Amino acid sequence: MNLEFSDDERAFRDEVRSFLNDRLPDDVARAVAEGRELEKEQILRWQAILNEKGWVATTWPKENGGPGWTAVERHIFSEECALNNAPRMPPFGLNMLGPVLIKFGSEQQKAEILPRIIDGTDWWCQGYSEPGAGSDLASLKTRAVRDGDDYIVNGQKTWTTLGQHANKIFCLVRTDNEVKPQAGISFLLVDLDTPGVEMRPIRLIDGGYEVNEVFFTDARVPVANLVGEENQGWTIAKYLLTHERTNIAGIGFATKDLERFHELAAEVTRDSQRIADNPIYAARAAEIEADLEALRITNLRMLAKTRDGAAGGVESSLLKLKGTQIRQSLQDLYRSALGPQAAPNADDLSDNELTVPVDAARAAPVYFNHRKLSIFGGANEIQRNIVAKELFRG
Amino acid sequence: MNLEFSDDERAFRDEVRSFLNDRLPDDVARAVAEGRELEKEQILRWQAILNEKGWVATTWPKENGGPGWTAVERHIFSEECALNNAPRMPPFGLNMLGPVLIKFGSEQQKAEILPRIIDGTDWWCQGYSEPGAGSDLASLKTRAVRDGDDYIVNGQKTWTTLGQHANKIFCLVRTDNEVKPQAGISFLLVDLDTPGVEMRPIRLIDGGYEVNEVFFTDARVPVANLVGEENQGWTIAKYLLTHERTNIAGIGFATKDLERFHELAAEVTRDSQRIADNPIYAARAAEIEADLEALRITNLRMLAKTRDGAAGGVESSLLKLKGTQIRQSLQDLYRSALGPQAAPNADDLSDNELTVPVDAARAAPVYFNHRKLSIFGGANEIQRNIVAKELFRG
Amino acid sequence: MDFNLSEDHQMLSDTLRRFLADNYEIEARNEQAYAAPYHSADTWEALAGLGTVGAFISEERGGFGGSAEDVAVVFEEIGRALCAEPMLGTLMGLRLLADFGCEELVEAVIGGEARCALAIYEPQAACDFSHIKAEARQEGDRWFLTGRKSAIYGAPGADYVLVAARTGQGIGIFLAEKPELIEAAMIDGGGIADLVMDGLQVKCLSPDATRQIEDVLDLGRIALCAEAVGAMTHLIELTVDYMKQRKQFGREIASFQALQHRVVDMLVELEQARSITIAAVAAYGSPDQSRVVSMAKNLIGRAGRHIAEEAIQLHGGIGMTWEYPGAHYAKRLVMIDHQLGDRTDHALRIASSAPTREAA
Amino acid sequence: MDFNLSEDHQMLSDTLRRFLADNYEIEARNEQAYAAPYHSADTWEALAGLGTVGAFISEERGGFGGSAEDVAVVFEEIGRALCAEPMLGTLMGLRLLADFGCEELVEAVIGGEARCALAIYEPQAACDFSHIKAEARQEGDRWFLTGRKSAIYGAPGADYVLVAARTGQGIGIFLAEKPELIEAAMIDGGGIADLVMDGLQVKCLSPDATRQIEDVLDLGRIALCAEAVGAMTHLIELTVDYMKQRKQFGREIASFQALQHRVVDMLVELEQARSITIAAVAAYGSPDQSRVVSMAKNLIGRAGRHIAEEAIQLHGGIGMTWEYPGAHYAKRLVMIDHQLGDRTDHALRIASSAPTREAA
Repeated sequence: MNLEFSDDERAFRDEVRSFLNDRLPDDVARAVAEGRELEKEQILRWQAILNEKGWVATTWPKENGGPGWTAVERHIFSEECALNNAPRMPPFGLNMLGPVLIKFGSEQQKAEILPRIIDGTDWWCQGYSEPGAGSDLASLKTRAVRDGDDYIVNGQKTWTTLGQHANKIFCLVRTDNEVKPQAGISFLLVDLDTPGVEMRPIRLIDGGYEVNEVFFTDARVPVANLVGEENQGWTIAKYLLTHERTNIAGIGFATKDLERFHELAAEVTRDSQRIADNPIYAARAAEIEADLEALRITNLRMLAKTRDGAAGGVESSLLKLKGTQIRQSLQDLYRSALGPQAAPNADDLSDNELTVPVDAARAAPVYFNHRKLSIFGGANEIQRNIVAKELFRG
Repeated sequence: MNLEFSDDERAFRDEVRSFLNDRLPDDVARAVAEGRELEKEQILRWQAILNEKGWVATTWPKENGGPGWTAVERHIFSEECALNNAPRMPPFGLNMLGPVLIKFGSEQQKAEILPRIIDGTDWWCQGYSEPGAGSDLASLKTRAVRDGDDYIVNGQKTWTTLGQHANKIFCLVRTDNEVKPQAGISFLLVDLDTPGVEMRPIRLIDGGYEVNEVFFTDARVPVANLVGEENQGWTIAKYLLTHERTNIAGIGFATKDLERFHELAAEVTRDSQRIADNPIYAARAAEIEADLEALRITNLRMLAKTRDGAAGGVESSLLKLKGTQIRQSLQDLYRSALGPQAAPNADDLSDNELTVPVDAARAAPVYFNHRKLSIFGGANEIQRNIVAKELFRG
Repeated sequence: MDFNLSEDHQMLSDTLRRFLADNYEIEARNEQAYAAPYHSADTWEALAGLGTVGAFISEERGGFGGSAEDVAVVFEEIGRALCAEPMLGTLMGLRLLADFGCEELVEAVIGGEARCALAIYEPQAACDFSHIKAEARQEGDRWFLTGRKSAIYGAPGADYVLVAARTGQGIGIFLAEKPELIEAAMIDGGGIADLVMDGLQVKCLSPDATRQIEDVLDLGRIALCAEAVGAMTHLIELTVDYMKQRKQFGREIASFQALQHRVVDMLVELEQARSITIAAVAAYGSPDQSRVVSMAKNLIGRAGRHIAEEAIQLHGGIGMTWEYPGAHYAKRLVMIDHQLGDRTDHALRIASSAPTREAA
Repeated sequence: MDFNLSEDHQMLSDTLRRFLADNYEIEARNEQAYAAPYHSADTWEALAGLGTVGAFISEERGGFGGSAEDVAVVFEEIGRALCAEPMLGTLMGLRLLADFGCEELVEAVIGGEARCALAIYEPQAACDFSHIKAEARQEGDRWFLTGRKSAIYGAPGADYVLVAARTGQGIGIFLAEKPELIEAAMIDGGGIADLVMDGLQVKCLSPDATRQIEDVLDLGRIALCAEAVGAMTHLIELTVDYMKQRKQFGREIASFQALQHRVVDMLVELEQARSITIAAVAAYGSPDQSRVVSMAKNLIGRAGRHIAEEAIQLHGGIGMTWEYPGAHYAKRLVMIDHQLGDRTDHALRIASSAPTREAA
């Protein structure tokens, strides 16, 4: 048994650290630290910097323009990014569509689309969920009816994250109503400027804007935009969902959040006592810290299994469950510890007017926003169903 | 809105208090305080004292030998008993069979059986659960087959509480296999010295002996021992289960447990700090105390509803759920607070050898024993099903 | 023992409920509650006209209520409708105005012509106001205050702010007319402000109001508990309705046992929250007041967060959206724990107070 | 990064698992574990013969192991089989005997010819041994101890008890041969004792063993964590098997979603428990040792209780019975939190220790 990274891996981590240290723009790191949505420009600026280094498409093989990293290297990279307040790159092109095209796309699709994902020319978004089909994806209703060399698409998608920045969307659409639900689904690429496609913002509980609805009304999409075969969409969708689960435990984010809590607790006093000196907060933080340390190891254990080819859906469900619980507990702790100072909306106030640092003052909206972690990306109840199915099998 | 008892009710409470103060034997109160099972002799001795006062069959009408109390008076009586370490009288004859006979029994059954319950001549026990039929009572398998003026009974009952002290058992038995499960059940009274009836002890997790298995092998029971009609058992069983739920919240027990915790916390030190001065234990106790204070009011609200004829199964399920959670939390707190001193089996040691009072030293077995609260008497999962059914009705 | 509302309270409750149901739309609420002045002057006037504010003050002091039960009846409806009007600050300020004989102001506030708010806490004083640092300095008849107050609920747009500050005699209460404030919306809607004072000239209502402040804070806590009970009741209704209607995998999600059991646990917490609020109302004015009020505020803090988080989770994505009313109820329930002392503050208050041995 | 056992460890683990599966019946265990001398001399001899005790000591000191991983491998199997043999006291006592050069005794203990136990704690000293009050007095070459020690695990029947007591130099370690003990079973089986000393004559192993005691307690905690992981693993297996087989309302209870989700949460806790134990093993000997060991003991305390309570509940009545093996596993899991500092003790230890900035 050996928990240490190899010498090569440690060298790699040092390289990532110094790269982030040298190149991550201050304004980007600050926005991440304060729990704000980034401007599109900030993300693209950072993507361009990563691209110079060849570090954009972290999950892709070398021949497709990726860095060809091992699972451990990818893990190290994403943890270091989180710890240094580097933004998580939007995964829709890089971790979802990219791997799908590499596996199922035509040569032409690969040649045309993959480079534009890497260099930021295209910003892809996701058209999976529908108002009536959340966790139950197979019940989706958006139809694509063949008409010559086109499909005519009608329906509605929702929870389209960062769709406001996108120019393209990949969708699951129903191309056959006669067969059982899973069998009649196809995977289709759509230009967002196609007539009949409309994107509307959904404002979230914290007032932020990160998801959208997308409406399709007789939108004409070339048949050439199909990925794989017609009605092969379910297979592709499942493949994609596996890839979505990279970095699902969110250890880096949680580590950073815990660090922020400790900084706050050392500084802020309530009723003349430092939060850090209140044994109740101290013990809660200590227990979350123990949970996080355990999850760090759980994650490495799963990573080792992946490396050895043995990890499956159950493992990523377990990581998602505990990872989201820990991150939500941390936000709850952070928000609670602030007491009355968490109440005012920090955006109404200048730095001068605030009595705590702005990232602390934004504790409550960030807490509310993080409630999404146990809902989006396969609700935690679905993850429990997945594990239970495996556990009680046979 | 008014939470106060009436003058009459307060006078009644004072009467109960002084009675308990004067008449409750020390050895009985001590055994209750230490969380031990009582000797049969102790229970009967206390029953005889209560009987002098006419306070044995607290739920029965005056004409049947009860005190004719209101729901509020019954509540006051049972709370005061708990607070003063008076034992809970075994409910099998008094709160289960008694009300059943009063409602469904023949005049002869009432005249013969009820007085013997009150004066302690008969000790009844319960034959409801079976190894394959716990929460799912309707699936019971014990058969009673008519043979002239007798039934021949075969089968097995389990979780028969205090059966070791009993001379009689009331049973649910299957008298018709042809109809749907609920319709073929009858309610039968059986002498435990009937040939073919055998009682075997079940030892519980804490080492204590309070429940039994009862085996029936071709036991002959007179048809005259049927209560109500043949195959009317399900109706009777449901009626009985409603009565079992008297005092289901266990407020008095919890209040007493909390008091004991505070005594312990004020006295015992760990690593040179009094438990009471450790904010983590203090806050945990405070939160349970708040829960208990709330439940005390919830219980009174339900009691007022009962008085007004409006309370139903949902209310008693809610009381059972929260009441058992609170009592279990208290036992957990008590056990945890003792630290290493909870580890030795107190029964192996003399008072001299113990470093804490014996009731404190027995914290761990009492904690384990109390795990039964959320299982016996309708598991908490069943209570949740009952409430959910009502909540999502229609 | 009687848990029914009196006829008068039932009428007050019905009137308010009907008014808010007919006139207080959640969309308009959200427009008003999150942008200055963080409430609607029209709604405020109408609520005052219904006697809502007067219910906070006894008849001999010019109101038509004044008991803790009056306060709880009003705030439960405020909570049920998620009303973001500045009720809490008004309640607490008004009670102190009445305590210190400001009859004209009391009349004006009850009538809705003037609004007041109360500045007790400071950035470093979160629940226990003995940590107040703001100081009052007397020069002849004139008083001047220095220090920073925060968590002044409902202050934006108020005509008067009552300010607590140290004097030689204890903690006094002072009246500031339309002081300059640092204003913001609360995360869950409604106005809040800080007040930075550097020799602000004020009127002295009392040089030692410690007892009255203690009392008004406890009453404010009872108000928050009642508000939470109203909000929880509605949020659970929304959740149950949604679960009956929403389908996944071809079934109503209401039919999934794992979800059902979680709703039952929410319901248990609601019943407990309602009960402890009743207990706090009953204890108000008794020697157990502060202890039972702390129990209530502690339990409400836990139950509110639990119900809010579960409600969002059981709704799934829709519960995360600004557009869905339940999301705002959830926010309010979580943020109530940040007002007038939270779960932890009150647990420690309970622990440090000995119970008064019941003799009722 | 490699989470597989080495070949040697795999062999040790397999050997122990096979031996206990074939020779250690739960019924016999319960007979032995709850009545004096609270274990079986035969089993002990056999376990020692398999090299189990020797695995606690390095080769240069006469054993054939000695790393934290050796200890964890042994204790995980002890936990899986719910073995009530006095392993913990032996581990801790033996390590100190080796630390202070008692070569003959070390050899005898490893060979199973002698048994030892360790007396650190006192009724008032539960986790932090700086609160020890027992005192050592020196008269010429002779040492005498006064005070009361408690929580001496595995002491009944032991040949030697190592006792911690204050000296002028710190906390020393002393050797008592077959002292008179106050013996009892533990609630969850196995022997425990108190030792009342009023001038007990002993041999001094070291007048200041503070560092060594600290270290051996951390190793004992790692052992308890590994034991808990073994016990949890088996208890969850029992629970899943029972749920597949038990029917209610005409269905396997394994098919009820509300119950399924609860088992999944138990499984998550098990994975976490396993991980934090791995972390503690890895941190042993590093500057982070005490901090990570406290994390492990804290998490195990929480997870153990959670899994134990849920296992009993999911079994229903049968889980409450002495006859059912799962009940004894549940007791062990709850009671492990009472040994060598509990969840709360260790949470506060974590909080009071600064993390060593990771540089691995």
